[in-house]
Amino acid sequence: MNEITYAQAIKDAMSEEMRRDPKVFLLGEDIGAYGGAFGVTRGMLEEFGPDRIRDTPISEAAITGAAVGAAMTGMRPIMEIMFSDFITIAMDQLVNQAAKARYQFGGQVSVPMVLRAPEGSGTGAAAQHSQSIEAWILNVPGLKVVAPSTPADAKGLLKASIRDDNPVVFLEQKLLYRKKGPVPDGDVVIPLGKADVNRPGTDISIISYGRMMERCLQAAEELAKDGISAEVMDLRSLRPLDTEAIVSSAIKTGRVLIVHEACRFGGFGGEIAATICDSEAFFYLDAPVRRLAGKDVPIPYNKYLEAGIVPTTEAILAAARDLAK
Amino acid sequence: MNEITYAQAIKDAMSEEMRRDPKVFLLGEDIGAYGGAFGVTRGMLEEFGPDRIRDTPISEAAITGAAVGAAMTGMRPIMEIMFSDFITIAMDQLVNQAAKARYQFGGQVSVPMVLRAPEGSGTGAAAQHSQSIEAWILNVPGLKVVAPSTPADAKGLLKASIRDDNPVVFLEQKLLYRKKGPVPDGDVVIPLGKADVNRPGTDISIISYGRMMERCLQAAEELAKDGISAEVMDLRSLRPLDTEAIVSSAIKTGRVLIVHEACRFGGFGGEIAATICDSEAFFYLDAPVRRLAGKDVPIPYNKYLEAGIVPTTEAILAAARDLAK
Amino acid sequence: MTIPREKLEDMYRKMALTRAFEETAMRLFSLGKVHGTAHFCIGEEATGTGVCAGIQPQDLIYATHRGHGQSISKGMNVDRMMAEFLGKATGVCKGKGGCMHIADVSAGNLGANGIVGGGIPIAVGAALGTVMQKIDRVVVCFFGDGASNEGTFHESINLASVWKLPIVFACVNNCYGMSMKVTASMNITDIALRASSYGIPGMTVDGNDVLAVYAAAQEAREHASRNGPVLLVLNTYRIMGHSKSDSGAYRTKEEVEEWKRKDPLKRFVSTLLQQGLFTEAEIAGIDAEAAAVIEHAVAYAESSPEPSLDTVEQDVYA
Amino acid sequence: MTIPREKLEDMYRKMALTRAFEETAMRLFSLGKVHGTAHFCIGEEATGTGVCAGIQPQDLIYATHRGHGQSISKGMNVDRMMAEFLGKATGVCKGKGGCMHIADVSAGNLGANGIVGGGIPIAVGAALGTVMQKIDRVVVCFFGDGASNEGTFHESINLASVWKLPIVFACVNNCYGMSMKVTASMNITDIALRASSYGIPGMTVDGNDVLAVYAAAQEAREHASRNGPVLLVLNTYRIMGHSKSDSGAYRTKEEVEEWKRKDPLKRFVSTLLQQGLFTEAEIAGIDAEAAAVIEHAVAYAESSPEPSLDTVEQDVYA
Ligand SMILES: Cc1ncc(C[n+]2csc(CCOP(=O)(O)OP(=O)(O)O)c2C)c(N)n1
Ligand SMILES: Cc1ncc(C[n+]2csc(CCOP(=O)(O)OP(=O)(O)O)c2C)c(N)n1
Ligand SMILES: [Mg+2]
Ligand SMILES: [Mg+2]
Repeated sequence: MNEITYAQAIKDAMSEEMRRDPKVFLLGEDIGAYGGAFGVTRGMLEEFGPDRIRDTPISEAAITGAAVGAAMTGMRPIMEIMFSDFITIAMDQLVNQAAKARYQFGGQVSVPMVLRAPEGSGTGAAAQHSQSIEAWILNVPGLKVVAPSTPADAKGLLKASIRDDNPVVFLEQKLLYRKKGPVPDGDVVIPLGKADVNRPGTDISIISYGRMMERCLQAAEELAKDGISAEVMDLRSLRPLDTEAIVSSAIKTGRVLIVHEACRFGGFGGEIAATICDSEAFFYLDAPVRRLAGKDVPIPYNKYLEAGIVPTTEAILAAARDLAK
Repeated sequence: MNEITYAQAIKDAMSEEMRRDPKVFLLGEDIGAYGGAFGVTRGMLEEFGPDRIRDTPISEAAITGAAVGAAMTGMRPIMEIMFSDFITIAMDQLVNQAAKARYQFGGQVSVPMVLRAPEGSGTGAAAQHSQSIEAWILNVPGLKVVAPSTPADAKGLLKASIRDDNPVVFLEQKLLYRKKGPVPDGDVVIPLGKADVNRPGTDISIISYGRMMERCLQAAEELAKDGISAEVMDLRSLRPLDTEAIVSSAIKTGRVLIVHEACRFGGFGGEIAATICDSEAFFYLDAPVRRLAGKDVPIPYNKYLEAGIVPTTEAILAAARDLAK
Repeated sequence: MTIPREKLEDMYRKMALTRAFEETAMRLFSLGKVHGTAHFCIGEEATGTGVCAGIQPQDLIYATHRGHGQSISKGMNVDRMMAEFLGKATGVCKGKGGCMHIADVSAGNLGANGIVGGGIPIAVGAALGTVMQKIDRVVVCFFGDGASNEGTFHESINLASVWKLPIVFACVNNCYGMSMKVTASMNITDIALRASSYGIPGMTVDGNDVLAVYAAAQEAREHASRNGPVLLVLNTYRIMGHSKSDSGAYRTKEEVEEWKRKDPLKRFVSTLLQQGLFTEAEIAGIDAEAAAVIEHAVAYAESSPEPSLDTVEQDVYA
Repeated sequence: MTIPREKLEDMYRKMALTRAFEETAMRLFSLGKVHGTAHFCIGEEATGTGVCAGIQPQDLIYATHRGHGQSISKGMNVDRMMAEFLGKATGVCKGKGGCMHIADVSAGNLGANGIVGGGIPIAVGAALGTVMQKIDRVVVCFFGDGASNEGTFHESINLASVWKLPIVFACVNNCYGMSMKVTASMNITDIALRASSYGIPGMTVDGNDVLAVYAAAQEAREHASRNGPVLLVLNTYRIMGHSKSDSGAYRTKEEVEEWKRKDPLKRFVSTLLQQGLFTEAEIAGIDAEAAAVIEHAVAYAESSPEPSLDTVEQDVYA
């Protein structure tokens, strides 16, 4: 067990998979000598060379399509989109091509590729570099979507994503890159589709993923001081979603608070809430299913405004207290 | 009051607005002599000429950006994307540019444009020409999204969209183009953000929009025979959403069935369900909030498969009966 | 040019088969047997056939929405192709793709695309995979004049050019992108000029002359396999409407008639006859054989079952 | 070339102001007063200044993420620009945009874009609006060498070319797209060659020579206003890192040093001195004035309030 950063865990996962399987390779903008905009791939060019660590021109649609085509013909590309906001430029290739190829060709091909992209605000990069875009691609059958919150999950889930025979969008959390956490040694693969109950509890379920997990856990810590036992669940993988874990937690506690950084309206919290309210758990609910999420605005530049639009630990705490009343 | 088709209603709205306001113009692929892939703009070139009915090369990103730029500098463009699936190609221009310009420039500009695009399956056009994509763009503050189900609504809502000072995505329903309905004479504008209770009822709320409305109304008719009084609500505008109408209907009936054609997982039904379950209506619910939606698969070509993945009248009926039990 | 007789015969057979396939498909449409739409390449057959004849069996193609000729020329089984057209369970895509998504991976056809320009980056990826796996193979990416105005055209060719990938970008310029004349959709008259943006060779050839296309494709393949991408522009004409819903308001009857006179099948036949390589009877024999093959395909497709609704959730994920 | 003295002075003033703005901005960064990142155009000042000097006051520009020089040269108020940089309520975008989204519509600057290539189609739209509203105006769209590999570059120039819109596509080729050398991102050495894909003129000019840029911009504007789009390529070099997070591992110090010697300000100054148009004292005076203006801007920005959280939900919708 080593304490490493989230960025290092991602790099380790890729490097180990590349050593294991010659079909795995990387492509993206400035991932070589530059090491990626967030330094995740630093050093990989030196180890694997320019044939397998492929810097590309600034052409997101072509990069994504190139990954699709390479994947369809025997390779296992890992591509990087520098900021998840730019997935919009590659959206046709991701949504209409990668996600559809297998089905529309009657199972003749598979598309084993990973699209890595960092999301989230907090870096002062404003409206076009700070979004949390998961909801935009979660209504697309054929895609899988993962959003790890710890170095250990990042590593284990990325390994699973690379080995998966489907297109997986791997949403990294910008503000977590420099955070450290324990990561088990060896080849640990965490299957997609399994939520993680980070903290068991009985009075209220706090369901979240990504960067908000830390705040949810802090809030749970505080709640414990009030004698409120909060169960905190990290979804980790958004599609496939661990509905069983969600529903059984809701049944157990009867009170659910959903937290995410992405804007509230039309966000993925809706799917989680709807899943609960159309399940057996409905009959166990003691309170409305509450969503706490980013404000419905583009991300502003000013740091106070920027910080002011995402759920804070205090807001989570207040909502949980209110729910648990 | 005239009986006209949904396509005609859309054309009438555009033509009337173009006669009223010289700043309104159309751009898109094959909207001129061809009259649009679904014939909606047929005849408009003859009336308004090629300066205001602008055929474009096949370049969705440029078309959308051109609309954004023209809108930012004094025009009121209506652009057509031939199939809503192709919005993916223009996604950056729509989501990162049109939706963000006003906010990120501190209110210096507005972007009064309409992006029209038809959605839905049922035409045998398979996975890349049949999707219902609303959920992909509903988590984007700065955009408005409309999806009319009748000729009258299509006309009135399109007029409101054209006069709106924001980017509005106007999602037309392919299979409704040839359907006729009464449309009031004169300049009737239907404000965005108001749901329409097509059929009042007391036992169950059926909430839907777009092509599924017809089936919901048929099901309600059948339910009446069983003595079940269904309230059928057409959301019409998805963003802004008439949450007040949704919540009060749920309070009234205590049972809610949400129906849409788009795939279920991550679909807009989640937002509707979550809105209800995190509102006062929660306390009035007598049953789980149920979602009936498209199967989580790409749209298949074969007509039986294609028909088999969207909610049928029978399925709506069965779900409603089950809920009302 | 000394082309073996079998090669010539094979080329004509593919063109005849394409024509027969499409004429039959149109008949099935008018009989109400087809749900959906289709894009016919009548008048453009020399492009798919000439290109596929000029490449090697191990090469891959990416086809377009107007891809019947490309698919057939690459050696696709027409029974399973017709079955797909009718949406049957025995279709090459199990009835899920339809004619806009015909693919036959076993025959090296990686699939038609419903998104104009959507296949171009994917073809580049296949060429990249080719190089990385050190396979002796070239990828041919078909697309239209209209598609050459999509951003993917630009990004993809640029990417392929900096990586010197073994790929031929085969632009079928049939004078129209749906209703927009190519001269209205761009400000240049020779699409091959666009090659100069990427420092790669551009070639333009008469796309109604199958022998010229064949020769150009051979040359382009040769270049691609050694030195990287080529843009090969095939000038031809779309005789039928864009798809089933086209009233033709955007062009004159005279223009269509003029091009009908340039029919690539007739032209090839007259060359073959003139050069004394084939007799009229032999040509008629090939035509009859094509008709029979397509008749068989229709019988196969019509007698095939509809896919079961149980299969609808299959193949979403691998 | 007989350029009025005031024009020359104005050009040098803009360049000096840009340099002073950026050097100050870097200092503010190192003092920890800036949240976010920034992209500096040191070494490229002649491009923004030369182009903006060559167009008319009513013309519009679309700037890039590396747009300080473009904005200042178009006549932006530096107080409000600095305030935006510091995210203050008095910033030109009320603190919501930051330096990647500087815009000043009143000065004809329709905004910088954080999406590489994202502004190009929008500029085309503004040019379309210009024509449809019969305004005597030209639009200048700035973008980089890297951006010229985005699909939007291709689609936008093509669209502008078929509509013959009054637009100048000004490509600032600073030799790099982040870490990728322009010679690695494309297979050609002169980006202006790409104009030939659209049947429009391409011009290449030494982007470190402000007078050459100015002359080329005048010519390009003239052409654009009468005959439609021009692609104007300005060859220069990025002296600083790509953004605040650049370690420079992808290029040599020698290369940077070589280009430092070609500093466009020094070069312009030596021309002005050589030709006896200005004295050293006069130049020093302009430099001092620029420093004072920027000092004032910093004071203005620093003394301005942070935006209130109450404003965060304003201006999402009109
Ligand atoms: C991205 C996209 N835009 C528009 C369409 C609608 N469409 C289908 S084919 C076509 C014309 C394509 O022209 P071209 O590339 O020249 O091919 P052709 O049809 O002439 O064979 C259009 C506009 C589409 N399928 N995809
Ligand atoms: C669509 C998109 N891709 C990538 C980036 C990240 N990025 C920001 S600037 C830049 C380099 C742009 O190069 P160029 O166009 O030459 O402009 P320069 O930075 O050299 O001024 C990159 C890759 C981005 N902002 N947007
Ligand atoms: Mg064409
Ligand atoms: Mg550059």
